This record gives sequence, C-alpha cells and structure tokens, in this order.
Amino acid sequence: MLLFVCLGFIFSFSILFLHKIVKGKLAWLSALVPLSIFIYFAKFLKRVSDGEVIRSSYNWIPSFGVNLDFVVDGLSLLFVLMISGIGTLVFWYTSSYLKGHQYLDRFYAYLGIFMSAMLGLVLSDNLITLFLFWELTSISSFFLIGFNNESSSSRKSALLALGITGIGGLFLLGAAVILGDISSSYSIAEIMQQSNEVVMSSSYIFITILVFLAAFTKSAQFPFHFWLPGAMKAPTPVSTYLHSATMVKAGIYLILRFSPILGDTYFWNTTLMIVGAITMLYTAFHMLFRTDLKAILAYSTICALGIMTFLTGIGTYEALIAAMVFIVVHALYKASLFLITGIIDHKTGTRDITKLSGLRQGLMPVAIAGFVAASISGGIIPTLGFVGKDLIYESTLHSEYYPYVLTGISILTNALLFYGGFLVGVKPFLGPKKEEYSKIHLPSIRMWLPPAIMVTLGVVFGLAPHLIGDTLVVPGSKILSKTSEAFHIKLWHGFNLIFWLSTLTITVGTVLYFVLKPSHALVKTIEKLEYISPKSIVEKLSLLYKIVSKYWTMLFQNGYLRHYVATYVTFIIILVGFLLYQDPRIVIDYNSLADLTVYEITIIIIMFLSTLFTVFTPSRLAAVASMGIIGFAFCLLYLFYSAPDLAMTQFSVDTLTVILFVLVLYRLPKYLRFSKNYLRIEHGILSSIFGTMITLLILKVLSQPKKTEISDFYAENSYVLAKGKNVVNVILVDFRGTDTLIEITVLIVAAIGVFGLLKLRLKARDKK
Amino acid sequence: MTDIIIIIVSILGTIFAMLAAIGLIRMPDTYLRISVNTKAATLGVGLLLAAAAIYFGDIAISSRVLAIIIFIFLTAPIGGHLLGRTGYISGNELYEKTKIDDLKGKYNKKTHELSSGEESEDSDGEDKKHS
Amino acid sequence: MTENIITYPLVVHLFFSIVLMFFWQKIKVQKILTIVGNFIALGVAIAVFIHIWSNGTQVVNAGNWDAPFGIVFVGDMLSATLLLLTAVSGLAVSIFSIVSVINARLRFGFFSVYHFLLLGLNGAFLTGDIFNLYVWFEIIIISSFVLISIGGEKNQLEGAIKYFTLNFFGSLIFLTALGVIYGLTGSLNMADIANKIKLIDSQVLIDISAVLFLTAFSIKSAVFPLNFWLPASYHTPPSAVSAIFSGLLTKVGVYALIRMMTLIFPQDEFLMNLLIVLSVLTIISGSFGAIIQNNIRKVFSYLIICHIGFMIGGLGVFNVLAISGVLFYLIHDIIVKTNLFLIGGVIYRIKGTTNMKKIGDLYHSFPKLSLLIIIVLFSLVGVPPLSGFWPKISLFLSSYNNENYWYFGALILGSFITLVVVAKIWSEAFWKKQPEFSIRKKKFISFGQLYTLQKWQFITPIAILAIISLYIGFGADHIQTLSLKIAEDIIDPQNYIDAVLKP
Amino acid sequence: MEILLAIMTGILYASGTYMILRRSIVKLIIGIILLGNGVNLLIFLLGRITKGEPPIISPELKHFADIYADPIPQALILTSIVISFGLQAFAIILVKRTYKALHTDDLDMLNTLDEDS
Amino acid sequence: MKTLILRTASDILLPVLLLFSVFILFRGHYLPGGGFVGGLIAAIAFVLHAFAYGLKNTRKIIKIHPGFLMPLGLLISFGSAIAPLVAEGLPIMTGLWVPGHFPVIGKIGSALFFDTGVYFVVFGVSLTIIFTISENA
Amino acid sequence: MNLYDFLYYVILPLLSLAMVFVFIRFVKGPSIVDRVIALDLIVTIGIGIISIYSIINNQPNFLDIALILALIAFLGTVAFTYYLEKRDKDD
Amino acid sequence: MRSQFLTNILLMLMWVFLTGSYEVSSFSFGFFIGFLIMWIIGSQKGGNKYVKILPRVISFLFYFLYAVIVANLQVAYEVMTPNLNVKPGIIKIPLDVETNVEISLLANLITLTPGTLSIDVSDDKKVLYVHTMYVDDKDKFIHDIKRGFERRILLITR
Ligand code: NA
Ligand code: NA
Repeated sequence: MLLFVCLGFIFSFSILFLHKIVKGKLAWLSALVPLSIFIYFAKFLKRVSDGEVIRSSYNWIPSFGVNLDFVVDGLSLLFVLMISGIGTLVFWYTSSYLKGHQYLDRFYAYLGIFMSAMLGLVLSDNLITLFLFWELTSISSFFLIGFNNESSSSRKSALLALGITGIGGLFLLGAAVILGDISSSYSIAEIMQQSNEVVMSSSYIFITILVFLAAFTKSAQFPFHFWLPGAMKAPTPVSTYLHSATMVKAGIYLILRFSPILGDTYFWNTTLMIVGAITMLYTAFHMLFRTDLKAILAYSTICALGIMTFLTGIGTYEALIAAMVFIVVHALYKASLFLITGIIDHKTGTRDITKLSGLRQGLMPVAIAGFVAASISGGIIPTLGFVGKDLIYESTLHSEYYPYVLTGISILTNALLFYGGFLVGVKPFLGPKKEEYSKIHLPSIRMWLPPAIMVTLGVVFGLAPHLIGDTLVVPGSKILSKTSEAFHIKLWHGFNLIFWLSTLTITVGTVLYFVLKPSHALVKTIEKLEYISPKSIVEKLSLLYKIVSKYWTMLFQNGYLRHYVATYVTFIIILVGFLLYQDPRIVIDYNSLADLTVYEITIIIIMFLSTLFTVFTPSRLAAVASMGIIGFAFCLLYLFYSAPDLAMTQFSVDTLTVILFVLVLYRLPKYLRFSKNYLRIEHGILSSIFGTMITLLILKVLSQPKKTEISDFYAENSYVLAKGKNVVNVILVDFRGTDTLIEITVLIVAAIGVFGLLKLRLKARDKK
Repeated sequence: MTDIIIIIVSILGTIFAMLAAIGLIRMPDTYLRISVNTKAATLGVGLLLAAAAIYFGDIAISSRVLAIIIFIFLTAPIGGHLLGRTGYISGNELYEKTKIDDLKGKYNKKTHELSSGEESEDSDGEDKKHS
Repeated sequence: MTENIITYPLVVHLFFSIVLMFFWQKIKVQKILTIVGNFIALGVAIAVFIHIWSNGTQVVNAGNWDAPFGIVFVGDMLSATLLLLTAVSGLAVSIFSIVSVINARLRFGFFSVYHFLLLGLNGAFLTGDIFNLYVWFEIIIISSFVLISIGGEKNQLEGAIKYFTLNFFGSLIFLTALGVIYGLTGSLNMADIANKIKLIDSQVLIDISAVLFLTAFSIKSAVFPLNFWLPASYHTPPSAVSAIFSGLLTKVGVYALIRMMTLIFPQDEFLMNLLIVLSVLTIISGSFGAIIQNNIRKVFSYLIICHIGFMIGGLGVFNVLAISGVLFYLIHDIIVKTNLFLIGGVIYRIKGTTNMKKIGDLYHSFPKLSLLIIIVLFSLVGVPPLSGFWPKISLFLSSYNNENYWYFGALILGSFITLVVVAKIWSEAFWKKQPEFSIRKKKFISFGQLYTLQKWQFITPIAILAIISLYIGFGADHIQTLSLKIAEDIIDPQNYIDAVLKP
Repeated sequence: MEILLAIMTGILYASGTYMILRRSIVKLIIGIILLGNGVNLLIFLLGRITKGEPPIISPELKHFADIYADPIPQALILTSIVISFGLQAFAIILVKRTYKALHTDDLDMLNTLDEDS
Repeated sequence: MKTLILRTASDILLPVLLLFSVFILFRGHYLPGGGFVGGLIAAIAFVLHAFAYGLKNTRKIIKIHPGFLMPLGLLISFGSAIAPLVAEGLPIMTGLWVPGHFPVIGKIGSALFFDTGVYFVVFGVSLTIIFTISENA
Repeated sequence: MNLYDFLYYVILPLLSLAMVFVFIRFVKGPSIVDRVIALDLIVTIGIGIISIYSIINNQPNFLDIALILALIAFLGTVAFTYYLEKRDKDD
Repeated sequence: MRSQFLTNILLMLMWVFLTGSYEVSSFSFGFFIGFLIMWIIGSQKGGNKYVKILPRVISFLFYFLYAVIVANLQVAYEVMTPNLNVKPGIIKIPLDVETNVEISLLANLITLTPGTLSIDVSDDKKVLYVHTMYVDDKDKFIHDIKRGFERRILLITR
C-alpha cells in the first residue's frame, strides 16, 4: 500500500529525469499513475463494504511513535477513490489543457506530490503522519497556485493560501501532539478507543479549538474562507482538483475523522453548526455578486464546504451520511463545472458571465455536461444531487437543536447553490451566439470527456445510490458514529415533506436564476464593503504586524552601538539588581580583611583620580597617558598583594598597548564632544548603577567563606610533582597549560588579523 | 649597623625623590621640570635601590640591583633629551625669564632636521623669519 | 589510554592551522591542506563519536592531573554529537570557501584562522573546565572577529566593531561570573563546581552567578535582548564565514547554556522561568525582524535569532522530552543554518546581491539548484518530514504539558513566520521576474562564468548538507534516539560529575 | 582594604561602561581597557587577597611553610590579560582602519547598517 | 626619530634587553617571569630599535621574520603539549622531565619547551603587530 | 622603632606623598610633555617604593619587577615623544 | 668578527651577572645565549664601536654618580627655597667630539650635571643645544662644558 500511496511522489521524482516525456506528446500517459492507484484501491471496495477495516503498517520513527500506518475504511476509501479517480481525469485533462506549456513537467510533478500527499492524509492512521501529509498538501498547493509565477497576483494568492493553511497546519500539529500525549499514542484508532478520556481531559476544549482552526483554515470556513477565491488564480485543473474536489475537503475529512474522538459534545456540535451555517450563507450571498465563472464557483465551493461542516456539526448518523454523500455530489458536479469553465476559458479567453452566451453551438457535449452538472448541483431528480439534498433535509429535520432554523438555512443555501450551478453550467451555453465565438469548435476529447464522465457518474449514482452508499458511505459513517445500525440510501422516498422541501428549493433557485442578472455593478457594490471583510481585516492585521515588527526592530536594532550596550547593561542591572534586592544582606568580617596602609590608599586614590581623568579629559593623548598611570597603579597593587608575575605582565602589556595607541592615534582626529548632555547624564547614571551593583556583588561574595582545596593542592605539589617553585608559572605551563596554549593561539590570530586588516586593503588597491 | 646604613640611604633617597616631586610642581616650564626630574629622581631611586641591595646582602641580588641602577642612569638622560626635544618641537613655551634661546628657528618645521646654524648666516636668518 | 581520542580533534585542527601558517603565501597548498585537514577532522570526529557511543563518557585529564586540579576534557554524547556536526559543517564550508573566498583573503591566513575557529569550537564542546571554556570562547571570538573584518570594507568594519564590542561585553560578564563562582567555590572544574555549589547557603548568590553566566552565554547565542550584534554583523562577511558563524557560533552559546543549566544550576526555578521569558521574547523579536527585511542574508540572521528562542525555551522547560527536542533542534539547526548562508553565497554569486527586491527568476534559470535550495528552506521551516519538523513535536508537547503556554504560542508564531518568510523569499527571489535594474559589479565573476569544477565546488557542500538534513528528517528515528539518550544522560548531572571526579 | 578595592572595581566598571557608551571609537577602546582592568581586579579580589606573600616557594623549601596568596586567580588574570592584549591590539587597529575608511571617529556614523537595506 | 642620542642608546640596549628577556624566560618556573614577559621584553627591545632607526633598518637586522616566529613558537608549544600523547600515550600536556638540575632553569622538562614556545609566539606576535602598524601608520 | 617600622611608617608614606605630588602635576599638565614627564617620574618613584617594599616583606623577587619597570617605562616615554614628533610633522 | 666575539663574551658576563650563579654551566649557557642573540640581530651597525667602548662607559658611570649628587644638591636648594631664582636659557655648544658614542656620552653627562639639560644634537653633529637653569655668562658656560666634560670624554675615548 505504501507503494501506491507514494506513487505520486515517485512519479514526481522521476520527472526530474523524465521531464522530456512528461512534457511531450505522451503527457497523457501520466494519467496512468492515478488510474493505477484508483484500480488498486478499488479492489478494497468489497472488503470495505463488508465492514472490514484494512490496515497496513510500516515502521518509521518509533521513537516518536510515528509510523506509516494506513487504514482503509469507508471514509478513507471514499476519499481515496475520489482523489485518484478525479485525479485520473484531471491528469488527463491537463495533458491537453496545458499542452506545450514550458513547465508542464513541473506542473505534473506538483500534482503528483499533491495527490500522494492527499492520499496519505486520508489514509493515515497516525496523527503525525496525517499532519505530515496535511502540510504537504498545503505546500504543493502553494506551488500550484503560484504556478503562473510571473504574475504578482498569483504569487500573492499563493502566499496568502500558504499563510492561512500553514498556520492552520501548526494548530493541527499542536492538537495532534497533545492528543497523542493524552492517549500515549498517535494512532487514531487507539485514540478513538480513549475518546472518553480525551473529552474529559482539561485540554479538550483547547484541542478541539486547534482542530477546528486547522480544519476551518484548510476548508476555507468563515472567517478564513478568503484565501480560496484567490487560489483560483491557479490553472483550472488545479482549481478543479485541489480547490474544489479534494484538498479543501481535507478539513472536512479531519472533522469527520475526529468526530468519534472529539465529537458529540455541545461545544463540538454548535461550533461546527454555527461556523458551517455562517459560511454557507455568507458565501452563498457573495455568489450573487460575482461575474467571473471561477469566482462564482469558488464561492459556491466554500458554500458547499460550509454545508459539509454544518452537517458534521449536526453529528447524527444521518447527518454524517448526508455529509459524505454531499462530498461526493459536490466533487462530481463542481469538478465538472470547473473543467467546463476551463474549456470555456480556453476557447473564448474570458470567464466573464456577462459576456458569454450561446456557446452550445460548437460545444454541444460540453453544454450537455454543463447542464447535467448544474442539475446535480441543483439537486434535480434523478441525480445524486437529489439524493444528497434529501439526506441533508432529513438530517436537519432530525437535528437535536433548532431543526427548523437549520432546515430553513439549508433550503436557502441550496437554492442559491442551484442558482450558482445553473449560472455556470447552463447560462454560457444559452442565448444567442456571439460573433466572436463563431469559430469555436469542440476541444480535444481529453478535455471534454472528463467532465462528461463525472456528470454521468453523478446520474448513475443518483439512480443507484447504493453503489456508493453500501460500499463506502454507510460503512464509513458506522465507524464515525460508532453504530452498527443499517442504513440504505434511496433515490425515491415518496412524496413526503422532504420531497416538498426539495421542490421548494428548486423553485426558489429557478426564480433566482431568472430574476437575478449578474452584472458588474453588483460586483462594485460588494467591493465597497470589502474593507470589513475578513480578508481585508486579516490583511490589515498583517500590515499592523509588519508595522509593529518594524517599530520593534527599529527600537531595538537601531544601529547605534551605544544603544545596544546600554540595553545589555540594563538587562544585567535589572536581573542582578532584582536578585540583590531579594537578599541585600552583606556581612563582612572586618577582622579577616587586610589592613589599610598609606601607600595602598595612595595607590587607590591615584587609580581613582586617573580613572576619572581618563574619562573626563578632553585630550585623547592625556587619556592614554592616564591609562598608563592606571596600569602602573595596577602593577603596584598586584605587587602589594603578592602577585609579582601579574605586576610584571600588567605593566609590560600596558606599555605595549600605549605604544600601539600612540602609533595609531596620531592619524586620528582630536576628540570631539559628540554626545548630547542628556545622554551623558543618562549613561552616567546607568554606568554608576552598574558599578555600584558590581561593588555590592563583590562584597556579598566576600562575605562567604572561601574554599581552598585546589590552591592547597597546587601549593603542596607544585614543586614535588611539577618541579617548579613559582606556582603561578607552574599553573600556566603545567596544571593549566592548555589555557596558555590557547591563549597564545589567540595572540597569533590577533596578529594575523592585524596583519590582514592593515595589509589586505592595500593590496586590493594595488590591483586597480 | 646595616640597619642604620639602610635608614640613612633610604632617607636620602626619599628626600631626593621628594625633591623631584616638589620640583615638578614648582618649576615654571617644561624644560626646568625635565631637569629636576632627570636628576633628583634618578639619584633618589638609585639610593632606594641601593638600600635594598644592602639589606639583602646577596651577590646575585646586589648585581641585579646594580643592573637596575645602571639602567636607570642610562635611560634617564635619554628620556630627558627626548622630552626636551619633543617639548621644543611641539612648541612648549619657555619660562618668561628665559634669557637666551639659541635653538629658536633651528628646527626645520617639516622634517624636524636640526641645523647647527654654522653653515651660513643666511639660512639661519631665513629660519628665523619662518618662526 | 583510549580516552585520549577525544582530544584528537583539537590536535588535528591545531596542527593544521600551524602548518597552514607555514604555507602563508601558497594558496594552492593551503587549499589542499585545509581540505585534507577537514577530512581528517571529520574522520576523527566520527571515530570519537563511535568511541563515546560504545564506551560512554570519556574523560581526559590534561597534564595527567586528576580533576579538579587540572583541566579536564570530557567527551559525552552531547559533546560527541556537536563535534561531529562541527566537523561536517566545517568540511562543507571549507570546500565552499575554496571557490567562494577571494584569493587576497586566502593570502592573509584565512584557512589558518578558519582552523583556529574550528579548534575553538571543538575545544568549547570538549572542555570540562569553566575557565578553559572562556579561553576557547576567546579563540572563537578572535578568529571570528578576524574573519569578519579582514578585507575591511566599510560595512564589514561597522559590523566588526559592533560584533567586537558586544562580544567583548559578553566576555566581560563571563569573566565576572567566573570570578564570582571561583570566589564561592574555589574551583573551576565544572563537575566540581556542580558539587560545591550545593554547599553554598546563599541562593541569591548562586542565582546571580547563574544570571551572569546566562547573560554571557546568551550574548553568544543571541538571545533577546542581547542579540543585537548578530543582525549587525552576520551579513557582512563572506558567505563561507557567515555560514560557519550561523551554523556553529551561536550554537556554542546554546551548548554552554545547556551545560550550565543541566550541570551547574539544574532545576533552578528562577533560571527556568527566565529562560522561558527570554525565549518568548527572542522568538518574537526574531520573527519581527525577519518579516521586515528584504535582504536574504538579513532575513536568515533574524531567523537564527528566532530559532535560538525555540531552543532556549525548551531548555527552560527542562525535562527529558524538552531537552531532547532542544538537542534535535540543535542538530538540525547547525546543518541547516550553515547551508542557508552557503545558499546565500550562491545567490550572491549568481545575482551580485542578496536583496530580494533586486533579484528574481532563479527558479527559471536554475531549476535544479532551486530544488536543492527549497529542500533546505523547507527543512528550515520544518515542513514534515524534513529535519526542522521533528523537534517541534517534543517542544510543543513539553511546553504544553509544562503549562508554558506563552512559549507554546511563541513556537507556533515562530514556525509560522519562518514559513511565511521562506515563502516570501521563494516568491521574490525564485518566482518573480528579474527586475529591471541590476547592480552587478564590474569585475564580478558571476556564477555562470565559473568553470564546471568551480560550480561543483559551490554546489557540492550545499548538496552534502542538504542530504544530511534529509537524513535528519527521514532518519529522524536515529536522531531522536540519540537526542533522547543525550537528554536522559545530561538531565541528571550526577552522571557527568561521577565520570569526571571518579568518586 | 577589600572594601576600597571593591569600590574601585565598581568605579572601573562604571567608567568603562560610560566610555563604551560614548560616540568616539577611541573612547570605546579606552572603555574596553578600563573594563578589562576592572574584571581582573574583580577576579583578584574574589580570589581573596593576601599581602606580601607571593605564591613562590622559597629556594630552600619544597612547599609553602606559611600562608601564601592564592595563585589560581593570578594565573587566570594573567591569561585574561594576555587575551585582552590580543583583542585590544586588534581593536585598536580596527579603529584605525575604520577611521581610514570613514574619516571619522564618530560611532554614530556607523549605524547605516542595521536599517533595512 | 632622527636622534643620535637615542640611536646610540638603542644600540646598547638591544642586546642587553634580549639577554634579559631570555633570563626572564628561563627563571619563570622558579621566580617571577616566564615566556610571556620574556617575549614581550624581547619585542620591546626591537621596538626601541625601530623607534630610533626606523622600521626598515630594524627589519634588516632581524634574521628571522617575526611572522615566522609565531608558527614556530606555536609549533614548539604544541609539540611539547602532544609529545606525551605521541610518545607514551599519556594525556596532552603531561609533563616529561629530563633528569638532572641546571642553574637558573632548574629542571628541564616539557614545561620549559612549552614556555619557550610561548616566548617565541609573544615575541613574534608583538613584533608583527607593531611592525605592521608602523608600516601602515 | 626598628627598620621595618621606619620604612613602613616614614619612608613609604613619604614616597606615596611624593607620588601624589607628581600626580598633581600630571593632572595640571598643561602640555602633554609635562604629563609624560609626570608619568615617567611616577614610575621612577614607584621603583623606589618597590625596593622599600621588598625590604619590608623580605622578598628580593620584587626587585625584578623594579627592573622590568625601569626597562619598559623608558620605552613608554620614547613612544610618547615619537608620537608627539610625528604628529607635529604631519600637521 | 673579533668584536662580535667580544660582544658575545660581554653578554655572557651579563648573563652570569644577572643570574648571580657563577658556575661553569652558567658561563657556558650565557655564552650560548649571547651567541644566539648575536646571530638573531646579525651584523648591526654600530655594534662594533659599542663593544670597544662599553668598559669605558661603565667606568665613566662612577663619574656620573658624583656629578649627579652635586647636581641634586643644587636642585634641592632651588626647589626648597621659596623664591625661584632661575634664569634659564638654551645655549648652543659647538662640538669637538665626533663619534656618536662620544656625543651621546657628552650629552647625557651634561643632562646629569647641575642645572643643565641636553636638548638635541644638530644633524651635522656640529653643535649641541643645552638648556640651563642659570645663564650668567654664555661664553663662560660654553667654555666650562668644553673644558670639563668634553675634554674628559675625549681623553677616555681616544
Ligand atoms: Na603537565
Ligand atoms: Na644638568
């Protein structure tokens, strides 16, 4: 099974080497890839319809509990067949649609990756693996949306889509990780066993919110729906495949998959219903204000996704069945409509509904397909659409909460969907034929046959709903609602309430179709409200984020070194100051201190005064000379306190530093008093606090007893073992000789640096 | 006995060191200060070192002290010369009561070559105009 | 006897830097030597890794003085892993520098200093002595300082001065902390300090020394608000240099933080909370910076900061899982960040600039290279199953379980911004059409004009590192096993202490 | 005496920091040197100070007979002095190079970089 | 500086200071001093010469290029650090000692070689730095 | 009063005082040459202090430091004068 | 060659002097060190002369010592008395000494004697400029120097 899941990846990878073939006349052969997958999985139909759940497992990263566990049940098989079936048609369609395109190979590669990712997503029984494939769908979608990468709006849409789905993905990861922790396994099957613990856990709400956010962003639910219309910038096969038939349904899949784990709570149901309902209505109305075929389809897609969410939210056995049937319905008609739109676009060069008419001449098979697709969308008997709508009304009427409100909303939405479907699938073909479209003739069979096949299936399934019902939908729903109750999907239930509701829907839809005329004025109207739309709010938020980023970065990273240093000092002052404040006691045993003598005081005074002098003298050279005095005072201090080696070294290094200074300084300009007075005061205060803190710290440490174990060892063994009497030197060359070895290395590097710094530039200049 | 010698020598040394210090404060111009510094301090520190040599009375130490003293006596006048010369070149003013300044105008302003003023009166005169 | 093997990496690098100095002007010899040296170093690092893996923590008492009296080198799995990563990055970058660094630079001891830098890194990972660590840090600083500033163009000098001053400040605080810790314990051996610090009755003093160490190491690792030197200097030196900087320099700071937190100040509430706060701020700050930059190298610089936040936050959570996440992330980060700047270098070589506004079309012109690059970029983002993804599982989980919700949120934010930024880079530099203006320099030898061999020298290291990150991603089980092993090992300081002090 | 020295250390830290915060690069380097001295003094002090007993074993003895100053801080400071010397030398040259390139001693002229380029 | 007096002095001081630097180096293990200070004094001797005579003349009188002294010194120190490792498989920096006692130096061992390496490095480094600066001043 | 007390309570304070005097000159200047003279003298007096201090502590080793000071302080003076001259030359 | 050897011997003696160890090994080691130093600094200009003169310089130091004591007494008087009676001036002294060592010696000697400070020697080595605290009679001052120190130096060096 792994092979077939990864077949798309393998295919894409092989394109690296076979790109010539994929680009050429044999491009249509690539459709064999999804087809073989379809055939492979179709073989499971029998077992699944018998209620079997087929598992296959491959060890991958056991230390994370991440394995390639795949499970084939009704739900996943439904999706798998949809993905590979529609995939086959889309691959096939593409070979003609993008014939001769420079980057057709890349396009197929992305499609291949996407398909495999999608398969993996729906087949995964492991949350992390599921997330993995989830992310891959977002990524491949990014590449597909941005396929026309020279257009800046394409790129922008791709970024937007990736942004929204990307953040959603991270939420999913969060949810997966926490879920995995609660049930100590990432296996969905195992987590399902423990759904009680999950629901009772304190993290339940949090997990659910994360799952919702992931699903809503992926499936373009309000208020995250806005990336989807933009994603229609992608070539039509992409819109067909990803953004209507498969990827956007991943979110729905996720909710369905999680409903036996997280579902059946008030929070779960109401949130889904509310979000679904808002999405349905909001986008259904938006549909009325569009003239671009793809835009209409985009909004109707979102609307349909809303319905699916809504149904999952109702959460009953029937509702889940309805949702799954509706998924198939939507896939069939929406994919067809997109492909048809693609043909229209391909032939006429426009997708503007107000300009298109009379295309039935020359495109008859397409027109028929369009009509059937519209019928499915409108739920006209005997299509599967009718079945789907029946099921929807049945679930809303039997809903636990507000059945009538829900039914009303559903009717309204369905009527609008009816309108949208006819607008796209029928309207362009009716009416008088326009002059400029006179030369249009039927495209390659590779383009018109796929939609034709799909709509045919829509009718076939409508006439024989058990073909999908008994094999996929019902077995899948049984698992999801943890029931073994039988359910038979039928086309015809008689003239019951639901039938009348369907009729009402169709009537309203028809009225709408004849009353409403799409126009650019309407588009303008809705654009006026754009500023309060979620999209513009998100755009404004991201702009705000950028402004804050800029402000923050400029505040801290403002280029002024002294600002940086001041921040560092402040950081230390705050932390150490806070700690010192916690325990300000300083106990010093004055008896243990060395006695004060005149010469020490003199040295300290001189050191102190020359430090001040160094700081405040306006003459640079005087400052350097004064540094010399400080160094000398240090030398004497070290001498007084028994450190002759230090005294020597300090003084010689100091002299050498002075020499360096002197050699360098005479080229430099005089000191200028650059800093403003308030800065001087501010820095003075800051530095003084820092200094005071250091003093306090020293005194505090000095009030602790001293441990001398190691010094004692040196004192004992310096001569006996290391054969030296100057213990400091013995430490330097023996006990801690490694330090010294590196220390001289530091010196060498410094010398190399000095050499390079001063000489390299000269050479470069010489070259000119 | 050595103690008394040490005391005397160290007192003398200290006095000379103190003289140099006071001289440094009191003297009115750079050149006079150099004069004081070079002389009094050198002698003073030499005596103080000698006190140490006497105290330790060890040949190795004494020879080292001697080395220090020689070294100080070698370097002090050279330092004085360098400082005096630099002081003059960088234009440190002479004390107001200074009577003669033979050096005036003898340093070439660019190259710091010092002429003896012996070659010809003309060049001497020109230099004077410059300064 | 066999434990001496852990000092071999030091011996190799020191040896080669000396030999390279003798061949001061002979560039060809230097190039060969440095490659040979880095290959040997890699071999040694692998040997060390295997040795430690099979024999446990190895301790060498330099000078044959028993701890805590002499300096000890301690090779545990953590050190071994970092040594290995250093060797890998070191080799990759050395191959890259052979073509990318101009000859004039090579003539001024570039490779010698480069080996000194690697020496410093190896030493820092191995030493068990806190003052010795300071010394290793200094060799790292001075080498990096030299590598940054040699050839000093104006902006390099600017970067160098900031880099120097702020890192000097870091050293100052390090020394201050050292003084305090010596004043308190009378010892410099880290294991010994860990033992003796328990006997000190003033918790405040322990905390202060911890805070000082933390500050010092945080400066090295560019933790907010001590990160300013990094964006100010990382984009100025040659890409090869930036690559080794970004891959390893900040990580030394992280390593030191890990050691300090696990060995000397374990379970210190104050420190843990502080680290969490800092990590959140660091992630935010890094992500803020990354989003507004247009220069690819600058974007990368801020991403370094952002991801440092990931790591120190995990350290603040402080349990086996979190630390394993930190280690995994560290392993991933070293390889990927090194590679990023190599990529920056290649882009620069192709376009003459790394400003996104001024470049485009890379995908069109260099499709296979772009593919290679996108692998690296996605590894950086943590697109599953690439390398950056796996540690996030541990970090997410441990932060959530530990109720560090701010850190949890920051992780999501940081990951998200990384994704957005990478997508933006892709969209601008790879997708967009090449904008009209081109600022290619006159004497600039562009990528297309190079010989094939030279092109391969550019690409090979990138490819090697990319393959390694792919391995980290797909072979995450190995890495995770390793990270868990290390985490379990270091979370109990007694293991380390016993190995060093041999009770 | 320790108290005075502790205060002196504080003063060195303070004045060094103050100098680093100035705009002149030369002052920056002076500040760095002052801080370097300050931290050495800090280590020296925290290692506890002893008067007149250098850690040198008398010629006739094999180990110390009396109290002696702790040699470790001295060795540390020595190392640190040498390292600082290397760094300072390089920093001084850096200043020179910078001045050569920019003709200014003013650090505020060096802030072009961090802005978005 | 073109001053005759200084030049004369530096002629005398150069060998004396060098001698003194060696003295300081060798006694380091027993008394204050050692490779570092020794190397500095050696460098200072030449710096003094350079002040008096100018760099070109100073370069002429040094047989060994200071740039060469650095790796040489490091090699000596490095060699004495790894000698025990190579020779006897002992940890690096382990002291190896020659039997016997010598004046001033005391015992001869790897530590002395190590310190000699330090001497050369410091000598070379200081000269390199100062010469480079004065050349480009 | 023995030798040590004398050195301790008389000589060292006096030398310290001398040093303070010189320091006053250092601060006063006015010219940089004056400062260098003062610097030089401070070191010279310091050498004196060291030799007395070595007597008090019976530490002949301290004299080595005096030797180093004498050697190196001279170089400081040379450097400063070198600087001043060069500066003048180029102005 | 001979002078090189002499210098080497001198350095050896200094080594022995510094170490304070008068053993054979010390002498031989000192010779070795001296040899190394001579080798490193190579054929140094002026080294030859230094070799010849150094013993005389050392003997001369004792004269310096005397001069310094006298000088200091005068300075002491000047410093301690409340009024400043100085009448300073810079005076040019024509030179008869010729070699560098002679000139330097003279200049340094003058610096160490009462109230005078050698400021510089002219580049053609013809005159010495001397700063003095008390100029009463310029010619007498020049005469004193020439008769006193210069003659003595010439006596010793030639
Ligand atoms: Na040893
Ligand atoms: Na005189």
